[in-house]
Amino acid sequence: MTLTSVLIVASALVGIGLYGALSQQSFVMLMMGLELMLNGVLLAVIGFWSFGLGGAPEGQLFAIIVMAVMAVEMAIGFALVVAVYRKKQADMTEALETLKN
Amino acid sequence: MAVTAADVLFWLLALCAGVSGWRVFATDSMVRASFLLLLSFLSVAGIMLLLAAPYIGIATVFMMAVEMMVMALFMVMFMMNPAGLNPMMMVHQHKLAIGAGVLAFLGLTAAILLTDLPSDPVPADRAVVHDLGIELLGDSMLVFETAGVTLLATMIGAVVLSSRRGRYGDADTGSRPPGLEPGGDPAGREPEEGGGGHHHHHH
Amino acid sequence: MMAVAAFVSLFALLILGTALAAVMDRAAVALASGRPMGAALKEPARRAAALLLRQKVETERPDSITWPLAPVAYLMLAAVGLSVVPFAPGVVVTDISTGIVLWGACEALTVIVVFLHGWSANAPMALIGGYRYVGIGLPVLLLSMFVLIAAALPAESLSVVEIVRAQEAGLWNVVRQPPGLALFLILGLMLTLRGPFDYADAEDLAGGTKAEASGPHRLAWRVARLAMLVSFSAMAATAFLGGYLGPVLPGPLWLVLKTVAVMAAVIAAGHMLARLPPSRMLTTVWVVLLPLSFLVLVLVGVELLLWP
Amino acid sequence: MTDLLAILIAALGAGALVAPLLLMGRSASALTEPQKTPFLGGSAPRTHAWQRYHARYYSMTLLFIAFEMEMMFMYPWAVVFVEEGMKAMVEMGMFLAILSIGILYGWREGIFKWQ
Amino acid sequence: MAVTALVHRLAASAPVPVFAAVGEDGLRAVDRLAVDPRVDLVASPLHAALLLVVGTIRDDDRPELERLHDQLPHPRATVSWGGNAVFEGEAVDGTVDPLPLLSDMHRALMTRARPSEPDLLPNAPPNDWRGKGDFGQGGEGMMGGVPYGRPMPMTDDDMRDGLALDAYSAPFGPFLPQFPAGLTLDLTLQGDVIQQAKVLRPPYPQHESGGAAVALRHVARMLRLLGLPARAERVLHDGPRERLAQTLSRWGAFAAIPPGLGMIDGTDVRGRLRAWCAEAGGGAGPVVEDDGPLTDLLPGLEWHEAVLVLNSLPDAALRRLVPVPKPDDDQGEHKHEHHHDHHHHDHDHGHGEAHG
Repeated sequence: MTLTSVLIVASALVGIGLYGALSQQSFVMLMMGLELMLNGVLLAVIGFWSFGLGGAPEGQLFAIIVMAVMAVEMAIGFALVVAVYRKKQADMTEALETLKN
Repeated sequence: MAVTAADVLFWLLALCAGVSGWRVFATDSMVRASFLLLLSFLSVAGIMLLLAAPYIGIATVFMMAVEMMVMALFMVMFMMNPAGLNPMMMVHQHKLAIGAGVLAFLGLTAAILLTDLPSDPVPADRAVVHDLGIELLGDSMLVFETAGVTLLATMIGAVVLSSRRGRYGDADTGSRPPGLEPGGDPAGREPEEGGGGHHHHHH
Repeated sequence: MMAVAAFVSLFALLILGTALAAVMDRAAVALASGRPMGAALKEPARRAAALLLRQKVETERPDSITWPLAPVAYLMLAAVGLSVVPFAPGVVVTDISTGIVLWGACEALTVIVVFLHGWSANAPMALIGGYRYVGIGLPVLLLSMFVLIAAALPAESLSVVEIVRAQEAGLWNVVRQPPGLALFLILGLMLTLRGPFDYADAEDLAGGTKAEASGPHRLAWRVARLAMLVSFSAMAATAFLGGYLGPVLPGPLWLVLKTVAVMAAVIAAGHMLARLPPSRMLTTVWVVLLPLSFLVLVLVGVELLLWP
Repeated sequence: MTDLLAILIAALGAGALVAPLLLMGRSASALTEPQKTPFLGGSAPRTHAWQRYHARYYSMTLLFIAFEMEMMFMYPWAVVFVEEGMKAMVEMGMFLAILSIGILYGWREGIFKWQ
Repeated sequence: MAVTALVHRLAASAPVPVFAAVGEDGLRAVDRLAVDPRVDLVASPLHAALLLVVGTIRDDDRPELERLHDQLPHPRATVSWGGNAVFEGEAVDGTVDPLPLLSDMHRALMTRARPSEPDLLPNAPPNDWRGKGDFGQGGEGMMGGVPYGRPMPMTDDDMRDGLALDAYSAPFGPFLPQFPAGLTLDLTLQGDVIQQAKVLRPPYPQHESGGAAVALRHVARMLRLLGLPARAERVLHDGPRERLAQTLSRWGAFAAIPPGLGMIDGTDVRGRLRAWCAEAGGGAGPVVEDDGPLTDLLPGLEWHEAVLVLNSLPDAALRRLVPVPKPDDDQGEHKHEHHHDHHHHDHDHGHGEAHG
C-alpha cells in the first residue's frame, strides 16, 4: 500500500463514477455517479494527507469540505428533483419516449 | 517486497470499492444501487482506517450511511420500476461513457505514475483528531463558520424547493383535502382559491 | 493475550446477554400484565425451538439478498458497537481513537438494516413499517450523537476507553448530565425497536417489517434485536455509568451489572409509554427532544468551563 | 490496521452466529404459490408492493442531511473543547445557532409533519 | 439426534402461536383467549402454527380464509371454535374451552406426531408469468406486464401534497387483526396515507350490548394498538374499575392520539377512548349517532391513525357507519366472482390495474 496504489484505486473510482454520470439518463442515477467520483476524490485526499503531507490538518479539513459538498449537492439536487417532479411529473433528463422498450 | 496483511486488506477493500461502485450502475433495483454505493463508501472508509485516518474514515461511514439512506428514499420515490422488477437499461451514449471512464482512469493513472509524489507519512503518534479540532477553531475558523452559513442556505433552499409551499406555489393547488366530517371543513391546510395547478400523468 | 480476552468477553457478553435479555423481556411482559413470572425463564428457549421447527416462507418476489442479510447485518452491527466497550482496563476489542464515532456509524447503519428488512419482503405492511422507521430513526440519530458528544467532552477524546478513564478521575457522566442518559435511552428504544419508538415492527402493521418473516428467519431477527439491546446497554453503561468502574467487585462484573440495569430500564421504558403517530413523533423529536439535547451539551460545556 | 481487523473479526464472528438460521431450509421444502402471498388479512394483493413509495417526510430528510453535516465538525470540536475553553464554546455556539435557524424555518414550513 | 429431540420437546411446550380469524360473535372469545399465557395470539399468520376460526364465517369470506390458512408456515393445523366448521380440521363447540385442544395439537405438530395440513388453494401464481416477456420475468417494458405474477402499482394523484407517485391499492381484511373483524376495505394508499377507502364487506356483528366488560376490552384493544400490549393485558386482568382514564393518561395514551382525529358528532378518538374508560368504571360509553359513511373519515389519515379511528368505534355504530352494499355496484361483482371460482379472482384485478 503506497501513495501510488491508493491514487490508482481513487482514479479507478473516479473513472467508474464518470462512466455512471455520463451514461445514466435519470437525474438521480447521475447523482450517484457524481457521488462515486467524489468518493474517489475523498480517497485521494486522504491518501495524500496520509503519505505526503505528514498529517497536516488541512488535508482532513479538505476531506470534510468534500463531504460537505456532497451533502449540499444531495440536498439541493433532490430538492430540485422534487420541485421538477411536481411541475412535470417526470425526472428524466431525456424524454421518456427515447427509452429502450 | 514483502506483502503485509495491510496490503492484502487494502487490495481486498479496493476491489470491493471498485466492484460495488460498478455494480451500482449495473443493478436494476434502486435500493440495491443505493446501498451498493454505500458499500463502496464503506470499503473506502476501511482503506482510510488503514491510512491512519480513523476520524475521517469512520465519519465517512456515518455520513454516507445516512446520505445513502436518503438517496434510497428518493431513488425509490422518483424512479419508475424502483425495484427493478422489469430489467431495464436506462443508459444513453453508453460507449462514449465507457470510453470516457476508461480514459479518465488511464489518464489519471499515467499522471500518477509520472509524477514525483511527495513522501512524508503521518507520524504514528500524531493526534490527528485533536489537530483537526485545533485547526477548526483556530486557522480555519472562517471555513468552519462559512460551512455553517452554507449549510443553512442549503437547508432553507432544500425546504423551499421541496416542501409543499415551495416557490412554485402551493403543491396542493387544485386538490382539496376531505372534510373531517362529511361536508365539513377540509382537514389540513386549505389550498388557496384559484390555483390553476393541474397534475397530469405520463401514463 | 489481552486481545483474546477481549474477543472472548465480547462474544460471551453478546451471547449470554442476548439470552438474558430474552428472559428479562418475557419477565417484564409477565410483570407488566400481571401474569405469573414462573414461565419467563424457560419461555425464550421454547419459543426459539418452536420457531426453529417452523417453515421459512418467502413472499412471491422478495429481494432475496437483502432480506436474509438484514438480520445478519443487524447482529454484526451489535457486535461492532460492542467492540469499542472496554471490559476491564486494557481489555477491549478495539481501542480506536474515535470509538463514539464508530458507535454513531453503527446506529446509522442499523436504520438502514431495519429499512432493508421492511423493503425486501415486497409486502405492504413490512414496507410501511420500514419507511416509518426511517422517518423517526434519522432524527433520533442526531439526539444520540449530541448526547454522546456531551459525554465525550470531559474526556477530551472520542475514545470510549478515555471516556471511562475520565469518569474514573472525575464524576460519572450520569451525575454530570442525567438528561443525557435519558435521551440516550430513547436511542436504545429506537435501535431495538421497542415501545414508543417501535415504528418498524409495530402491532398496528401486523408486525411491520417482521410480518412476512417466519420460522428461523424470525428467530434470527429476534436474536439480532436482543443482541442490539445488549450492545446498546453496554455502551450506555460505559458512557454514562462508568463502565467497569466500581468498588470491591471486579471490573467486568460491574460492567455486566450496569449493562443488565440499563437493559432492564430500556425494557421497562418500552412498556411504559404509548406510541405517538409517526407524524407527531417526528415533530416531537425535532422540536422538543433535539433542543433538549442541545441544552445538555451547553450545560456540560458551561460546567466544564466553570469547573475544569 | 489492528482496529480494522478487530472490527472485521467481531462483525464476521457475530454474523456467523445467525447466518445458519437464514441459510437453513432454503431448499428443503418447496414453497407453494398461495403460501407466498403477502399478508393483507386474507385478501390477495393486486399489485406488487414495491412502488414509487411516497415517503411523507422527504423534506425533513433533505434538511436532515444538511444539518447532519455539522456532526463532522462537532466531533473534533469535542476533543479540543476543554483545551480551548471559551473560544470553542462561542464558535460552536455560533455555528449551532446558525443551523438552528434552519430547523426553525423548517418547523415553520411544517416539514416535520407528514406531508 | 439428542439435540433434535430436545428442540422438539422444547418447541412442544412453547406457548401456542395462534392466528385468530374472527367471525360473527367471535370477538368476546378471542379477547378472553388473548390474556391466557399459554396462548400467543399473533398478528400475522406467518408467525402462527394454528389457525383458530372463531364464530360464524360468511360464505363470501371463505376464499380469504383459505388463503389465510395457506399462509401459515408448515407444520400447521386449523381449529374452528363455535359457529360453522369450515375446514375438515378439528372443531370445538363454542361453549367449550379450546385451550386443551390447542395445546395438544401444537404439541403433536411440533413433535411431528400430526401431519401438517396441505394447501387449500391450488398451487398456481396469480397470473401466468413464467417464460413470458422480454426477460422471461413476465413483464413488458418498464412498468407493464405481470413481472413475477403481479402488475406494478401505477401513478395516481395525491390528496395531501400533490406529489403524484405510485398508489398502492388493495383489499385489506377481512381477517386483519387491526381491523374490526370481518371489515374488508378497499384502500388506496400513497405511502402510508390513505387516499381512498371503499367498503367491500361490513364487519361481523358481535351482538354486544355494552357494559363495563365490553368497554374494558375496547380500551385494551386501543392500548395494544398504541404499543402497550402488556398494559392492555393488565387492564383486562385487573377488571373494571373507576378512574381508568387517569391511569391511561399517565401512560400517555391520550397524548398519543392526535386531537380531532376521527371526529364524529363532535367527539374524536380521544374523546371516545375517554368514554370507554368511563363506561368501564360504570359511566356512559361513547355515543355515536351519526351514520357515516365511515369511508369519508379515512382518506387523508396515515395508517396508524386510521387503525385508531376504526378501533375507537362501538360495534353497533361501526356497522351503521358502513354503507350497506348495493347489489348493483361492483360489490355484487365481488360476490359473483367468489361464488363462481375464486381462484381467478386475482386475474381480473390484475389486468384491470395493469392497463389502468
